[in-house]
Amino acid sequence: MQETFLLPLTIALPLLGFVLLGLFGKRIAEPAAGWLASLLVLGSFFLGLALLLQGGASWALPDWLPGIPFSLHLDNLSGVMLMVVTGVGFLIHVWAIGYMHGDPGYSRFFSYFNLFIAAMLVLILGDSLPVVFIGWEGVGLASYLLIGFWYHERVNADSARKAFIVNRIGDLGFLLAMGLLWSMFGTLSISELVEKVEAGGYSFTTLTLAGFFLLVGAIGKSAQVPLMVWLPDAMAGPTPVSALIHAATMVTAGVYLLVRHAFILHDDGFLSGLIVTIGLLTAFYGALCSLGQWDIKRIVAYTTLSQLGFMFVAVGVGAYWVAIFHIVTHAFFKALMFMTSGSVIHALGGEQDVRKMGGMRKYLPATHLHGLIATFASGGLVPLAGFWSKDAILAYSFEYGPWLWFLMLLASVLAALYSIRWYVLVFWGEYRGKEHPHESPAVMLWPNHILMGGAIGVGFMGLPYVIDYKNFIEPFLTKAIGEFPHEKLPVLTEWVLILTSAVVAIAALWWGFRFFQQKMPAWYERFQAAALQGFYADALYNTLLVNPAKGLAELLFEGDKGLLAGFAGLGSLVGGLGSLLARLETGSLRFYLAGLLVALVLLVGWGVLR
Amino acid sequence: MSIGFWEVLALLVLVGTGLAVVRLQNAVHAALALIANFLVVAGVYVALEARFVAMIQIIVYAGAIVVLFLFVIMLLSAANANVGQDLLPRLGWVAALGALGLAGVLTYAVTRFQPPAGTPALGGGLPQALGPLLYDPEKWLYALLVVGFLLLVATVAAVVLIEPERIVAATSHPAHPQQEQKPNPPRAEQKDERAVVKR
Amino acid sequence: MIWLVASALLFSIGAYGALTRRTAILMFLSIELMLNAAALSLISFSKLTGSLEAQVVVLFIIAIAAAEVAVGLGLIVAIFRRRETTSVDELRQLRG
Amino acid sequence: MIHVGLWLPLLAGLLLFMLPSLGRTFAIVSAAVSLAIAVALFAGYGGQGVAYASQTPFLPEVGVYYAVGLDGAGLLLWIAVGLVVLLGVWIAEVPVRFLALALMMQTGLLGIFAAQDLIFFYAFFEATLIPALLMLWFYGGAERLKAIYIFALFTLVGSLPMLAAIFAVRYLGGAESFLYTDLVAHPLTGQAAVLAFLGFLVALAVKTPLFPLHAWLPSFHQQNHPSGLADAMGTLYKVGVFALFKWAIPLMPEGFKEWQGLLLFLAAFGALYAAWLAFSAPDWKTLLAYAGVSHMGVAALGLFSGNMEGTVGALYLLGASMIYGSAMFLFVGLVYKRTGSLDILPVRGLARHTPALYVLGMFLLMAMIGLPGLSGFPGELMVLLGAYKVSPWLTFLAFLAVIAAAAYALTAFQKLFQETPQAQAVPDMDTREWGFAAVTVGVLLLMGLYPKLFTVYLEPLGKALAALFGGAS
Repeated sequence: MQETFLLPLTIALPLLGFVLLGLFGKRIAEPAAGWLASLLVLGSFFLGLALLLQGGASWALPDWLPGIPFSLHLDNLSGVMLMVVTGVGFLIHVWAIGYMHGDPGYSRFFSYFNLFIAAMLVLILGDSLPVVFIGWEGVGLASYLLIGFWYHERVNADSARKAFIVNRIGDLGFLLAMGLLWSMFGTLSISELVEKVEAGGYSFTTLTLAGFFLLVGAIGKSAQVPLMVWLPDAMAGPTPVSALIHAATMVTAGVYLLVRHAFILHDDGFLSGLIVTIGLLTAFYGALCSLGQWDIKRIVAYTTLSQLGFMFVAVGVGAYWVAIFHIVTHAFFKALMFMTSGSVIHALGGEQDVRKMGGMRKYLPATHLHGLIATFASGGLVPLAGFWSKDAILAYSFEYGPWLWFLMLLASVLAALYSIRWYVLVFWGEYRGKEHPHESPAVMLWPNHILMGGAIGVGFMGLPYVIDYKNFIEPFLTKAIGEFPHEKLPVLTEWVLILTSAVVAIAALWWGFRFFQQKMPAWYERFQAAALQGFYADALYNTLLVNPAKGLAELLFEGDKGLLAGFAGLGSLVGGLGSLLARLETGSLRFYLAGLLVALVLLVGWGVLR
Repeated sequence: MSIGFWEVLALLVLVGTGLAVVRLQNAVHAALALIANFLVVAGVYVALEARFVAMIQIIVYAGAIVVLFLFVIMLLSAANANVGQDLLPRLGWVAALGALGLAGVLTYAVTRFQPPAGTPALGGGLPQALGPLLYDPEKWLYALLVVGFLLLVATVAAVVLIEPERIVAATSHPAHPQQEQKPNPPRAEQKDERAVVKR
Repeated sequence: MIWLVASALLFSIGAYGALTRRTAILMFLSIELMLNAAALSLISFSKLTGSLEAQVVVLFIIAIAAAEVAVGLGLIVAIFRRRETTSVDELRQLRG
Repeated sequence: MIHVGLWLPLLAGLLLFMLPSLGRTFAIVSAAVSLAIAVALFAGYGGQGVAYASQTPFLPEVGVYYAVGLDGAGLLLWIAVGLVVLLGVWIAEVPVRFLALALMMQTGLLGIFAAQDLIFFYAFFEATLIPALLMLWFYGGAERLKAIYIFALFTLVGSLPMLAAIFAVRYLGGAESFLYTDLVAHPLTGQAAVLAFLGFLVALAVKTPLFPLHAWLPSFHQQNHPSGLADAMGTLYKVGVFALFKWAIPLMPEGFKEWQGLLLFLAAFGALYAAWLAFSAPDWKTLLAYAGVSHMGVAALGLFSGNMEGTVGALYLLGASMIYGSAMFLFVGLVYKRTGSLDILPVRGLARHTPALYVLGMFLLMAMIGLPGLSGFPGELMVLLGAYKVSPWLTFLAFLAVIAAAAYALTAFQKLFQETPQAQAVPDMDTREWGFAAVTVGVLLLMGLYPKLFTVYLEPLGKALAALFGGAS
């Protein structure tokens, strides 16, 4: 652990890209802008890697605000996240060089993209909570800008706005958490909070409340139930955005935040129950919705929702390293899934409706391979990355309670189904559209090749203990998160669980592969109709919250006019009295004199008779 | 002080001529009544050891001022008090009641006045007694000068008032354009203002 | 003491006149009556308290009355030349 | 130098008013010199207490001194005022006499922040009203007379109780003079303090503006010149928080304690209320007016918390919101120059033709809704930290405005810049506007990323205020 300015430099590199491309974007020709942005991210990656290999780093500007330093901190946890963000981020940048080809906002896109990376790094590296919050809202801003990248269409602009506003609900939770922690401990540095929480001497109920506020923040950012509505709409942005922000990195920030604050959560039955419930609901909601979508990106978006639910469950059951492990594997296979979708969209000239796809395995062989691997990883096929991380979650769930394990198993069946549905609809059957599909250029294929490698191999760093007694990632992360007592399952149980989930995943994939090639039965059509609407969550929120809020705004606006009228009425009371008195000004001299005389009599009389 | 025949007579004459001043319909008669009133007042002043003031009263008031009034009445042929229409006919009652009330109140006030015992002599109110007061810089000298200046200003003012056209014409200068040539302020703004006040 | 009462009565009569007279000149006459009443009261007090100062003040009153009459009558003449009337009831421009 | 800084704008303004042919350049030079003086004073500030203090007997018999001086808050606000006036005279396309009025108003504002004598404070406080009224009167919209009437009604009626309270503070408190140091040494106590504080409060709540005395603000902004210069100056005139901090609370701590609960509620409620109904605002100026009410509600919440964090946050937010609020009004003026209207609807889709203006607007908007990293955030955060200690629920209430702010700001922004592919062609920013944009964005970032620059000087002030109430921190 060393104090070094190289740490802020990792943030400064993409930030530099943002500034350069933002200011001089028009003068930088097309591929150059993309490569500049990508290389800066790669620079960040290597810089971060070097610092991580040296055992971490930190940097601080004391008293940035009174009592609050501007401190950055690179430990194993933030290091892993940094690797994911800059590594996967770099690949998506490169892919976007091809995908965004010819867009009039080319350099603007990469400028925003770099801004996102910078903000995400601030979020990850921040040690002081306000610094984390800078990144937290910074990624929200980047997300807003990128979802509304093609803002000329109203629906895109609306989606961007919705994402920002819903995220702000979560941000309020974050803010309140800061207020509470400050009033409890007088510090907002995570490293100091850890010590103070361990030292004790506070009310545990209050700490639960702080954890709850943090959870609200995480729910907003990670699109969990009940704040999940913004994520599907966020697909209005360009596909690289969906891959980078709304699958691989930003949406996992909520999970990261909770894991960072494991020291607050880990002893709390109420909070862990709540997190598990929310995660479960989200896992099922996302999975079921995904099964009814026709838009290729919305399908994947809902699968992301479902996977985020898995991560929440992992946090809830206390498997913090597993949550991060799942973030890593998920980053690979979900980015791959999105970019495969993007390649298909690219091949079909912007078509996003899966009903007008199909048969792509003949036209796009390389992309088909990517899609296949992504499907298997996401569906949990042995021994791809998704299987190992999901299996770890299942194992910890079993410890928490066999019922949870069962529910999670059910959710993973659904995960296998939606993955294979996506795959079948896009790549199998006959082509149902009229375009002439063409394979993507190398600049888009190579990132996918690498991601595919990751989706296959990255799971091996977190094998279950029965296979690899001392895997790599658990001790590595636990060093940063903190050791929490945890009993390992008996070897036999563990094996049974692994085999069960492996078999179930294979069975579900196979069944789904057959099922989605047939004509859909009627019950499925009905289910699909409801799922397409996200089970009417948007309509419900519009009726219950959005429209009443707008109505109240109008009411208040009119009421405020009334308030002004009330004050003006007070004023015109004086004015009325004035005009009453003005009528005494008849202009007749003798009338005035009469008044004078009467006043004189009264005054002198009062003076004399007093 | 005892109230003798002359005092009562003077009081009656004062009140009588006073009423004549305010009631007579011919303005010339009213002015003459005012002269009579002033002359009686001058007599009273003599009785009250204010002889110099009494002389001034006769010369300036009765002599000059009221004569000025008579001049104007004749100049404007305004001898008739009943001109135009009485727009406030019921004001007479208010005036009568007010005047009665005022008289009552004032009378009550002055009758309660307790003069200090052992009054020093006033020297008959002769100029010899008043002069030192008037011309003493510690007392009234500056006031006297100011009043003198005031009289001068009033004289000039009277002339200007009566002959405005000729004076303006005589002093007009190309550098100071006439008032009539100034453009009027825009009317619209004034209307706005009224609208606000009315509401 | 009786002269104080006389002054009070004269003052009230003058006030009555000022209200009931409708031509500016006669109104002015009434006001002169009131002014005189005030002077009378001052002289009376001068006698009662033995103060010469009051007599000085009366001299000033007379001087200022002269100035006032000069300006006042000038105004009346000026108004008459413009409006051909001395009735105060017809001068009502100053209403609110 | 402080005297030059204080009176130069007035002299320049008067000169310019009489000789309009001197032109805009003259106003810019004057504003630039004032800003330079403010910055120089800030750079030379030693740290603690009132610096550059000077005191000359004015009416020593009654204890009135011409006393000026600047502490950390005063310096921050001097810089804010200097900057905004410079930006305003730089960018606003208005008659030259309008600029002159703005310069005159600057002296009044600087005087409010520099005065160390209560009578002089009051004089500056009221004199500033004159140019503000004149700007509205000469250059306002069609219904300006009504707006003037309301503005004058609120401000003048509000000021009378304060005048009475000023004398109460001096004579009942037993101070020898109206000097700040003297008055603070003799704080008012008991029932008198409660009433006198109310007197101050009425006047200062109007200028904060604090709910429900904010009602004059929307019509004031709606009717002012569309260039936004008068609105920017009006934004600077929101000195209520400063005056409460500088005068009302230290002079009558007991009185403040008595009202604290109600004030906290009003501030928090006002913050949410204004942000919420801003969503229904039909035009930009109304929207910004309510946004300003909301921000000042947050700032007031921090101040009324009566602790170090809240006070620092309130002052910082005050300075920051003066800059971004004013810049926002000037920005809207630029939009008006292009579209000829300030109505939010119909959709205009400007961004296609004015990408640079779009980016500038985005920066300002994000600063306005308190995005971390821009100037609105540090203040809001400190307010939150302070207020949460005092009242978590009211903090929650007030910070619901964070959500409402995103809703109203982004919605209006979307209608102005986004949607509508075939928008009417308008020119993008010219050189002059680029200058405006560069300075504004630079300051927003500086204040957002390096708040330490000012907070080190605000912290002792916050601690001193907290010490009045026995607060340890």
